Parts: sequence; structure tokens; C-alpha cells
Amino acid sequence: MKKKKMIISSQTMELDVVRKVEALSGTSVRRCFQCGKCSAGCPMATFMEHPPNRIVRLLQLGQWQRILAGRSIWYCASCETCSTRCPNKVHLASIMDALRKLSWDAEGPSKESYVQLANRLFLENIRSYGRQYEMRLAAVFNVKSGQFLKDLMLGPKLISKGKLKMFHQKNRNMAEIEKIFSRIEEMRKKGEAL
Amino acid sequence: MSTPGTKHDFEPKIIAFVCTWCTYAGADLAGTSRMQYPANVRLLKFPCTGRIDPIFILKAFQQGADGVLVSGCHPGDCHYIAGNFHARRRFAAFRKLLEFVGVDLNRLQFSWVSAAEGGKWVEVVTELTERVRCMGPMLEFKELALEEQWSGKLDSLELQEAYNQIQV
Amino acid sequence: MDKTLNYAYYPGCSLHASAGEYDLSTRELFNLLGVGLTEVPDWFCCGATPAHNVDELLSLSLCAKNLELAEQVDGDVAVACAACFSRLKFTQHTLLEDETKRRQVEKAIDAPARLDGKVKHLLEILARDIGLERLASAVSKPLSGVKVACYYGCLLTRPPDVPNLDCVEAPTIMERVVEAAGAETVPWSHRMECCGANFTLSRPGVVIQLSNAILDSAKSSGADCVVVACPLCHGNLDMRQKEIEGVYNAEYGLPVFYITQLLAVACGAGAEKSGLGALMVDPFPLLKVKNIL
Amino acid sequence: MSRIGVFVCHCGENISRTVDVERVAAEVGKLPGVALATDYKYMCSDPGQGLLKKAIAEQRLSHVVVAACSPRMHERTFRKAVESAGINPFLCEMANIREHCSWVHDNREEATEKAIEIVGMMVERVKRNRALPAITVPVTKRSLIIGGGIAGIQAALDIADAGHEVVLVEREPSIGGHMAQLSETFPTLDCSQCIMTPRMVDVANHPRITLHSYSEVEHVEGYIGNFQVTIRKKARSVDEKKCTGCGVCIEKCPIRKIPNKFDCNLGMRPAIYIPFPQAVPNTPVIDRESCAMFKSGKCGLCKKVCGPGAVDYEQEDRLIVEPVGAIVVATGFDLYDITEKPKGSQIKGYGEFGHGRIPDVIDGMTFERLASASGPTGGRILRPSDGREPKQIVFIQCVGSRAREKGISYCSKVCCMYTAKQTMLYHHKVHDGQAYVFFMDARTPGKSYDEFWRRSIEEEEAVYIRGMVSRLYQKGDKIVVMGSDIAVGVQVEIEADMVVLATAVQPRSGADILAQKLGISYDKYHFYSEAHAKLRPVECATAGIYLAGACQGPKDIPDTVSQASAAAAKVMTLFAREKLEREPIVARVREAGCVGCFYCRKVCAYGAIEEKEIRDRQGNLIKVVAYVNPGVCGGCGTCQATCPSKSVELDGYTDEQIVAMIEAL
Ligand SMILES: Cc1cc2nc3c(=O)[nH]c(=O)nc-3n(C[C@H](O)[C@H](O)[C@H](O)COP(=O)(O)OP(=O)(O)OC[C@H]3O[C@@H](n4cnc5c(N)ncnc54)[C@H](O)[C@@H]3O)c2cc1C
Ligand SMILES: Cc1cc2nc3c(=O)[nH]c(=O)nc-3n(C[C@H](O)[C@H](O)[C@H](O)COP(=O)(O)OP(=O)(O)OC[C@H]3O[C@@H](n4cnc5c(N)ncnc54)[C@H](O)[C@@H]3O)c2cc1C
Ligand code: SF4
Ligand code: SF4
Ligand code: SF4
Ligand code: SF4
Ligand code: SF4
Ligand code: SF4
Ligand code: SF4
Ligand code: SF4
Repeated sequence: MKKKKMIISSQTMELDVVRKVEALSGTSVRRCFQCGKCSAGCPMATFMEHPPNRIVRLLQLGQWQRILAGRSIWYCASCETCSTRCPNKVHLASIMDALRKLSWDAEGPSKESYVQLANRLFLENIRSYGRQYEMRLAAVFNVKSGQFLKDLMLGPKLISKGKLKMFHQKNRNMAEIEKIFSRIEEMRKKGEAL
Repeated sequence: MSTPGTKHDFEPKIIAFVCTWCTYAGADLAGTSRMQYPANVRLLKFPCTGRIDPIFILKAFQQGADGVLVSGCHPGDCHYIAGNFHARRRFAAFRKLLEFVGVDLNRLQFSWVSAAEGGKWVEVVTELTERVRCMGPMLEFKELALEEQWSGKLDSLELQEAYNQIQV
Repeated sequence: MDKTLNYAYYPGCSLHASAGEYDLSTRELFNLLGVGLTEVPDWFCCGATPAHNVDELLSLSLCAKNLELAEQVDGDVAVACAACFSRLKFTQHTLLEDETKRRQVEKAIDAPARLDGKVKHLLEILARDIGLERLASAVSKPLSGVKVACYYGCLLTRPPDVPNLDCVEAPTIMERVVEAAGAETVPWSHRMECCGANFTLSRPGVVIQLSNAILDSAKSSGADCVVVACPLCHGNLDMRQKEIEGVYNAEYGLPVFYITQLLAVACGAGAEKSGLGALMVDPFPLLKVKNIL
Repeated sequence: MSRIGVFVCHCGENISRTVDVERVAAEVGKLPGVALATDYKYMCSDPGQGLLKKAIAEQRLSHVVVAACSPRMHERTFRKAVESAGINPFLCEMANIREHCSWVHDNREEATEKAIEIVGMMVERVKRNRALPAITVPVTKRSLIIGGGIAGIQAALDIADAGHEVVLVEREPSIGGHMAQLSETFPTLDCSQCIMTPRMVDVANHPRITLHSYSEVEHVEGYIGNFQVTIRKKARSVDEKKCTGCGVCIEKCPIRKIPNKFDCNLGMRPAIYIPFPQAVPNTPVIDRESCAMFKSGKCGLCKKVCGPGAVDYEQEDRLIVEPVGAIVVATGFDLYDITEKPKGSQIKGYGEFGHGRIPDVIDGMTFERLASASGPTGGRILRPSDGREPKQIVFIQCVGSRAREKGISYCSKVCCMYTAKQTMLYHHKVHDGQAYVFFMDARTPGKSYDEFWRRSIEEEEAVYIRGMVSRLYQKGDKIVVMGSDIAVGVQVEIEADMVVLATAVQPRSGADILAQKLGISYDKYHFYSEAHAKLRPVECATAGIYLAGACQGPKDIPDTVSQASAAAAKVMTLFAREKLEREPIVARVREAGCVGCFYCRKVCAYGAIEEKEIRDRQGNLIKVVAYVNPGVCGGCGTCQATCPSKSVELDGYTDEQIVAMIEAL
């Protein structure tokens, strides 16, 4: 793959986005001195085209579009290994959260769709049922992702072991939950929250 | 009342408290480089900003100064190791007191001017002079002094009280 | 019944579904130990990883609301799932440190955030509140001869300063609890490597690869079984073990217990009440060989 | 009533071009107390100074103001002149009407007005000046050196060679410090012992050096030129004067399995021991914690076999007092210990590296002992766990250093170079082995340093990997190193036989306690602070105390030796004079007003403020007040501005003087 030359100037460095990432994640990207310790221990680094340290590097240069163009952020498992071992207290796991949020808000310019789909279904589940119903989650995921047969072998065994509930009751707090979702939407509309 | 932006045709009196090693020498450098600045400023030399008792600032205002400048070495460059550091902490606490007695803090300028910064000295002095000129004469405090609400004595009980607040 | 110890129990979604045996054995164990456990009424999902993954504010708000619900029950909050535990603690930590986020969350839940309540993982309760001595004295069927690999996973201790469960990089709390039940623990290298739980649904291939490394390490340390304290870890190591063995052409046969199952068995709860039947990798042969069941 | 003389200078035309000097003189002449005001073309010229002296005599002047250039230019000149005319030099002040007036303003009217005010201000000030006597203090020409590493040794030899007495205090049983432990040294790879031991012997034999080994500084009193130092000589249990160093006792001691600290615990030593064969002094010491005699009263073998009867179980700690005029602090460094978290320290451990519990994960100093020909393995690189030669060896740099989350944010400065050195030594000794280095940057500024580092890569075939390591774990008899190469952007895994950690250089434990005894300042890590980072790098702010070596900050041997010689030169400069004379602008306490709050002491960076007891005639304590030691005071006046009861004053800058100056405006 050809790599586009990076033209750097105060115009091409989108530092506003970086500041947003910093505000959302509560951590500074400038503290990173590129030691690579985060990438050394990341269980998912082998799946990423930009290893974690490079994500921070790209942010330092304001090149968030390059990050979103790849799928690295969607392969982060949120295991916190990087944040735990960083010698500079760069909370990389939170940076990943912030980047995913920005990418999500930008209607997913990132290529990774399965993880996004799973996340979306998960959140929808909370909004409609208050709790997760793994059976429903898995079934809908399979339908929507077109992988009808995925994990088919597991299903019956799980049901026989009593591990998948087929039916569920609605949570009595549903109204509360809906309010939380809608208040957050409201705040965002008014620009009171990122 | 003064409206910002309007020039008053009055010559403000500016008193500058400076340390010997940095700002005094910086002002010397402005001289040897023949730079020009308003003649409103009078310098008082101290060994170190650490020696500058905030009361002197009050005294200067009471004595008719319209603006006061305090300037010394940059942080970390103090000839006496940490004098300017103590001064900084002291003045931080003192600003509140000044505000309380009714001094507009825009009349008080703290800055760092090193022995090599003749140009910066000129800038700082010019800026403060012009700012104070726009603000007009400092009346509040002169009236206060006239009313004898504050004796100007350096060892009154209230001041001791104030000092205790300022301690590190 | 110990009147002084009672907890507001937050089981989390999995314990009402795929991890029913964790729930069952937890209730049974606390019952045997004489410690009160009252489920938080109408708790809802903490949002787990997907929520903070894309919407931290939502994640913080869901957790804050649950913390508020927990106030209805006397006692500290007892959490079974490592992910819920991590999110609840993270919420407390973040809202204490970040004024702006706290204000936003309070607006979202329309209530003041309650941050002073103690949130504890079951392990903490077992090792510290109940205490290893009391635990050991309740053991009627010591697990002698069982070699256990304690698996912490990634979220129980991380990030530093947040869960404060134990030393971030070299925790021993689970080993101490298991040893109190009379079992032997083995040192091994992958106690805290990530199993990829986040991708169970979307990228099972990832999970299989990561979980295989964990099972491999546990096996080569000479362990007879693995013990976990999180339904997500369990899902990957137990439920998928067969599949992993298939992919990597390996033979692990490692039963994966919940910590409460192991303790319940040691305290004499019996197989059924400990929910052993729900395990995918059959634990009975091991327990029989060691003369425990 | 004062009779002040004011002399206004034209400076050719430099002043008179914009300032109407005649008018200045006329106006100032009207001020109360001014007896004479005159102007002259060049005040600093011989005739100008003559005019000044003549006026003093004729007009019986008591004070002088010279209105001319900056005091930074000619204050000395005029003070000398008035002194020769019989007036105390501190009764002469300069009013700066050139740099601060004529040169910076072109409006003649304004400049003249300003000049009149400047001179008036100085008149008010000089009126209130006090005649200050010159302050002189005698100098004791002996110096104390604390710490006998290469820094202390170098300083001791330099000062003693210059003809002055030196007292050297070393905490350990032998001098030598860390350099004695090193194998070969960068950048030349010469053998450390070969260049070190002759100097240690020189110390032992020098007629003007008194060595107190196994001793510590207990207490320090006094000030520059006049310190009284109390030294605790710890009980060695062997009489240094009687012992011949035959070593029979060491051979016979039955307690033999004590880990040898000098060998980084790789080898064993008996309960009676000398730390290493070339130790100075070559006198054994009994480790009372391990000795059977001290633990159970049974043994006494060493005493039995000692011919000269040097072993003495009853020996006790002794306190001796040494008067000295200068102190050099050279207490060196310790290495960050990844196995433990020091109590109360900010430092978080390296759990991801197994908290140092993986046996074949060692630190840099341990590697030095392995590589040293006189070390526990005779210079062979062998694994501590099984004595096998490691074929794959991994070095990790910056362990502890540059990791603010672990508690240390600075760079330890020597580890890049010693790691490069160690890869070379390894390559020389294990021909079929391979060395890998995980690093972030190679910090090799120094004469032939970068070339040295490049050599380790290009000629000695070390593989450098730019990236750090996340975790180490034992797998069988290998150590798995989980690293990353950020240049390639991939994870790197190495199954190593041995891992060497370049752990951070830290100040000695207890460095803060020693600093408090000496009254010197230190930074948050407990490295000692120099008076000025650039221009006074070997002096402490506390006069008469100097710094040498790694106690001030991480340093290699060339830097350490340079600084030690510089400190010695400073001591010799001090000793070149019989008495110290210094600017008498110092603070004084009015004891009547002082309430003993000691706020002043908190802000004094020079440690000049002491406690003084005020007693009545019966000797009953009335109160404790502050006392400023004039020998130590730097004259900054910070105490004065701090004192809540206005009881401490700086000569020449009293509140009264300053208020008078403000009022003159
Ligand atoms: C692994 C390693 C390899 C190195 N290799 C090289 C190299 O190849 N080349 C090079 O140039 N540099 C090298 N260095 C750096 C070198 O070791 C230091 O520059 C040098 O040792 C500093 O000397 P010092 O006298 O300041 O301190 P030290 O050697 O630490 O000596 C201090 C002395 O003071 C004593 N002491 C401490 N506290 C007290 C007290 N309170 N009272 C009395 N005595 C006290 C100590 O016992 C010790 O004897 C290396 C360092 C390390 C860690
Ligand atoms: C761009 C730059 C920025 C720097 N910034 C810093 C900084 O921020 N902080 C810092 O600590 N250091 C800094 N340095 C380094 C600092 O400048 C040097 O450490 C320092 O100036 C060295 O002083 P010196 O007296 O050895 O040499 P020099 O300053 O070079 O003085 C040598 C003198 O000897 C005279 N001379 C030469 N040959 C003869 C001869 N044959 N006979 C008689 N006289 C002779 C020269 O005319 C000159 O006056 C900087 C250097 C550079 C290049
Ligand atoms: S570990 Fe921290 S400092 Fe190092 S590269 Fe990663 S984010 Fe940057
Ligand atoms: S949190 Fe994400 S980026 Fe960090 S180590 Fe885990 S998977 Fe990698
Ligand atoms: S004393 Fe100063 S001002 Fe006067 S002639 Fe000399 S240099 Fe010039
Ligand atoms: S103490 Fe006695 S036996 Fe030991 S070395 Fe000295 S003289 Fe020899
Ligand atoms: S008395 Fe102590 S030191 Fe001496 S030989 Fe016996 S054990 Fe060793
Ligand atoms: S000298 Fe090199 S290895 Fe040591 S702390 Fe500095 S950069 Fe790291
Ligand atoms: S600050 Fe003033 S009153 Fe307090 S001890 Fe010092 S001199 Fe005395
Ligand atoms: S003048 Fe400065 S140096 Fe002297 S005693 Fe006061 S604070 Fe200390």
C-alpha cells in the first residue's frame, strides 16, 4: 500500500480534534515520548495497523484522519495494559475510548463495522430492556452481520446448560433509563457535553 | 471614573521596585543601548525581590504613585537562590489584600526582567505608564490617606494580622 | 447470621444469564458463611465495555445511576463481575477527579452523584471483610491436592489507583483465597493477560487466539484447573475451550471454576448448589480423583 | 545633623546633554542635611576624585552622594575614594542619572526633573546609612570530605597535595565507592581497579589525609572557615592500629555464608571480612549482626587466631570532633532497586518485571561484578540461577529513569553509555552470544561517546531495538521479553537467557538526613543543590560547603573527577586567605522585638538564621530569638520582608530608609 506523504503545517494539524480527545479522555497526548511500552504489551497490537504508540504519535501531529482511516481503534480490547504501564501516565485506553466516540459521532468513517455493530446493538438493548439478553444480542448480531451460522454449534449446548435465557422481563426502571439517554442527547444538542 | 482608551493629559507617577542583579542591570542595559522610554518611572533598588515588603507598595500608592512596578530575576535565576520565589508567594497573597483596600490591580505590575533584557524593561515600563495614563490619577488611595483611615505605619495590629495571613 | 455484614448485591447482566452458576454459587457461599446479600432492586446494565467504548458520558451515567439505586440497600456494594466492578470503580474515580464530567453526569441522571459508597469485588469481601481465617474455618472439604491457576484477567486490578484491589502487576488476593480453601496455587505467566472478552460477539477469532495463550500457559504450569472471578473470562475460557482445542489442535481439558463455586464446594455446598453442572468443561472427573466429591 | 556632599557629574556630555546638571545641584543643595552640592565634568577621573576628597576634608562632610553613572560601574571607585578621605565607605551612595535618566530620555525638562528626584531619593537614603565595619572571619585550613568514592578521593588528594590537611569520612569499611566495583570503564575500556586502586593507596599513605572509614558525620556546627564536625567512628571490633591485615581471622571464621554486598550479593563472605581484596584500609570488620560471638556469645575464634591481638569484641562507637574550614560532600549514588519500594517513597515498583524476583534478571552493577576479573565469577558472564553462560542477553535501558509515573522523571545519564559498554564486554567474553538492547534514545554527548556507542553496534554487533519492554516472565529456564520496535511498528518477543536492567541512579539513602545536618538544600529526589546551575555548579548555597560527584546529580567518572577537582580548587581558594572578608550588608535581629516565630529561618536559603537564648541574670531562659550569623548571611533581605514583627533588618535596606526614599518622591 502506498502511504501518503504527511504535509505538516498549522493548517493540516487538526489540534482542535486533539484537544477534544484530551478533554474526553482526561489525559494529555503531549506527555507521550514514544517509548513504545504500550505497544509492547498490547494484546491486540498484532491486529492493528497502527500500534497504540503510533496512535498517540498521530494525535501529537493532529493527524486523526489517518487514525480513523484504519481500524486500529476498533481492535482495542480496553484491557488497560497500556495505561497501566505507561511511564508517563498517558491514559491510552481512555484515548481509545475518546477516538471511538469521535469516529462513532462522525458516522463511522472507520472501516471496522462488526465491532461497531455489536456496540450499537448492546446499547440499544440497554435502552429497550435495561439489561443485556445475550441470546437476543447474539441472534440479532448474526442476522445483521449476515453471519447466520456463526457460533451455531454453541447455541444448543448453552441452552441445555441453562446459559441462555429465551425470555426476559422488562426492567421496572425503564423510564429512568430512557430519560438518561434522552437527557444526554439533549445536552449534546445544546453543546453542553462533548 | 476612568474610561479605558481615553488619554488623560496627566503624567502618571510610576514607582518601580527592582532587584539589583537582574532588573536594575536590565535597566542599565536599556541605558547603555540608548533606548528611550517615558520619564515617569523612579527606580528603587533592592538586593532581591525577596526583600520587597508588600507594605512598600501600599506606601508608594499612599505617597502618590499612580502605578507600581515590581520586577526581579526570572524564576530559578535568583542571585540569592530562592528570594524571588518567596517574593512571588508573598505577592500572590498580597494582591487580595490590595484589592480589598480598593486598589485597582491594573495599577500594579509584576514582571521578570533579566540583566540581558533591556528591551523588555523598556516595554514593561512603557506599557505600564500608558496603561496608568489611561486609567487616570489614582485618587482612591490619596483620599483614604487623607481620611486617615490608614496611618501608613508599618507596625499596626491590622498589618500584623495581614502578615500572618501571608506567611508560608 | 452475622448481622454486621450485609451487602448490596449487584450481580450484573451475565449472572442472570450465561453465568447463572456464578450467581447461584455466590448466594450459596454467602449463605454458608452467614453473610447477608441483598440484591439491588431494579438494577440495570452498567454499560460494560461497549458503553464507554463509544460514549463515556453514557457509561458514567449508567454506573452513577446504579450506584444511586444501590443506596436503597444497607451495606457496601458487592460486585461479582470484573467488568461491572471496573466500570463502577472507574466512575467513582473519574467523577471525583473531574468536576466537569461530574456536573454533566448529574445532569444526565438528574440527581447528585453518590461517590462515597464503597464498591467491592467479591474477592475483596472474601479476603478482607470476611477474612481468610473465617473462610478457612468454614471449609469442611478442603481442596487438598487440587492445583489451581488463578486467572485475574485484565480488569480486576487495572488501571493503577482505580480498583485498588491489590498490587496492580503482582496481585495475590485470589491465590490467598484459594489457598484458604485448602487448594494449591501454581505460579504462571498469563494470570493477567487479556482474553479479548470485548470481542466475543464481533470477532470470536481474536478471542480464540488470546484465550488459547492463556489456557496454554495454565496447562504448562501444571495446573489441574483454572479459577476466575468474572463471567466474561469464564465465557471465553470455559465455553470456548473445546473450540480452541479444535483450532489449535491442543488438549487442555481444564475445568474453569468461578471462585465462589470452588469455595462453595469446599464449604460443603455440594455439586448442585455450587452450579457445577453448568460448566462446559466437565469438572467432576477432577473432583472425584481428588476425593472431593 | 548630617553634612551631606552631593557631586553631580556631567560625564563629558553624556549626562549634561539632557540633564541640566547645574540646576540639579542647585535644587538638591536646598535639601535639609545637604552641606554641599556641586557639579563636575568627569567625577571618576583623578581630578574628580581629588575634588571629592578635598571637599570631604574642607567641608567636614559626613556622607556623600555621587550623582553619575550606574553604581554597577563606579560604586567601588567612589567608596574607595571616600574611605581614603576617612569616611566609612558605606556612607557613600551613587545616584544613577546616566543609564536610568540621561541616556533614556531626550526631553531635557523631564530628564532634569527626574534627575533631581533620583538624587533627592539617594540623599534621604544615605542620611540613614550606618557605618558598616568590614566583616572578617578566620579560616581553619583543614577540610572535611564526606564520602570516599572517586569524587571524595580526587578532592582529598588535590587538597592534600596543595598542602592542606584533609579529614576523609567514609561510611563503609573501605573507600572506593562504586568505581571500585566496576569492571572496565567507558569510553576507553580501561580496567577500573587498575586506575582506581593506586589512588586509594595514595589516600591511605598521604601524610596530610586522615581517613575515618566505617564512620559517619554525626553533627556539624559553625560556618564557613569555622566548622566543628562530630564524627562517629563505628565499632569495627578490630583495632586498626594493631591489625597487620594478615587475614588469618577471615580464613578461620566459621560463619561464611553472608551475601557479599560489594559483589551485589553474588558471592559470600564470612562474618569478619574486608569488602574486597584491595580495600583501604586493609583492616577487617566484624559484622555484628551475623557474628556468632555477638549473637550467642559462642565462638571467639578470630580473637584466638589473631597474632597481634587486634580483635576487640568490647570496642564501642567513638565520637571525635574535627575542626575544619571547608566541607566537600561526595556521597555518591545508589541504584534504584526494583525489588522493593522504599518506605514513604513516591516510587512505584516494577511488578511487570517480576519485582526483580526472576533470578536471571539483574541490574547493571551486578553485570559489572560478573564482568570484573576480580569478581565472584572471575570475569565470566554466568547466570546467577544455574551458572550457565547466557547466549541471548537482553539489556533494557531507562528502568526507573525517565518514568515519572514510577517516581523518577530525570535521565540517569550514565546508563546509555554503560549499557553500550556492557554489550561490548559481553561480546568479548561470549563470542557466540547475541546482545539486544531495548532503548528510547541513546544519550551519548561527550568526547568520543557517540563513537563508542556506534562501535557497540557496528563492530560489536549489539542489536539495538528502539522501543521499550512491557513485561518479563519466566518460561522454563528462559525469560520471555515482550517488547516493541517502534521503528518497524511491531511487537518483538525474545526468549532470553539473561536480562540486564539499566536501573536509575538515585542519591544515597539518607542523603536528606546528611543535608539537614549540614544545612544544605536538596531537590525532591534528594540530590544536593548547587548554588547556581551554570556559574556556581560546585558550591552549595551554604558558604564553605562544596559538592563533588554523583551526590549532586547522575555523573560518569570524567565528570565526577572534574567536579571533584573544581571543588578542591574552591577549597584552596578559600584557604589561600588567612581571614575572610566579606560585604558587610547582612541582616541583624532586633532581639527586643523578635517573637521567636522563626518564619525568617524558613525563608532563608543560606541557613544563616540560628536560635539564640536570651537569659536573665540568674540564667533563667526568657525567650529564644533569631540570630543571623553574619558569616553565612547572603544579604538578600528575604527574612526582613517576611518577619511579622519587623524585627530583622538588612543593613543599607532598612524599612526606615526605603520609606524615606518613597517619601522623597
Ligand atoms: C553499572 C554502572 C556502570 C558504570 N560504568 C561507568 C563507566 O564505565 N565509566 C564511567 O565513567 N562511569 C561509569 N559509571 C558511573 C560511575 O560509577 C560514577 O560516575 C562514579 O562512581 C561516581 O563517583 P562518586 O564518588 O560520586 O560516588 P560513589 O562511587 O557512589 O561514592 C560515594 C562514596 O561515599 C560514601 N558515602 C555515602 N554516603 C555517605 C555518608 N553519609 N557518609 C560517609 N560516606 C558516605 C559511599 O560509601 C561511597 O564510598 C557507572 C555506573 C554504574 C551504575
Ligand atoms: C547556539 C548555542 C547555544 C548555546 N546555549 C547554551 C545554553 O543555553 N546553556 C549552556 O549552558 N550552554 C550553551 N551553549 C554552550 C556554551 O556556549 C559553551 O559551553 C560556553 O560558551 C563555552 O565557553 P568557553 O569559555 O569554553 O568558550 P568560548 O565561549 O568559545 O570562549 C573562548 C574565548 O577564547 C578566545 N580565544 C580563542 N582562541 C584564542 C587564542 N588563540 N588566544 C586568545 N584568545 C583566544 C575567544 O575569542 C573566546 O573569547 C550554547 C552553545 C551554542 C553554540
Ligand atoms: S507507553 Fe506511554 S509514553 Fe510510551 S509510547 Fe505509549 S503512550 Fe507514549
Ligand atoms: S487498552 Fe487497548 S490499546 Fe491498550 S493495551 Fe489494551 S487493547 Fe491495547
Ligand atoms: S563617574 Fe560615571 S558618569 Fe561620571 S564621568 Fe565617570 S563614567 Fe561618566
Ligand atoms: S585482625 Fe588480626 S588476624 Fe585479622 S587481619 Fe588483623 S592482624 Fe590479621
Ligand atoms: S567471633 Fe564472629 S567474626 Fe570472629 S570468627 Fe567467630 S563468628 Fe567469625
Ligand atoms: S542515560 Fe540513557 S538509559 Fe540512562 S536514563 Fe538516560 S536515556 Fe535512559
Ligand atoms: S521572623 Fe522576626 S520575629 Fe520571627 S524569629 Fe525571625 S526575627 Fe524573630
Ligand atoms: S538577609 Fe537573606 S541570607 Fe541573610 S539572613 Fe536574611 S534571608 Fe538569610
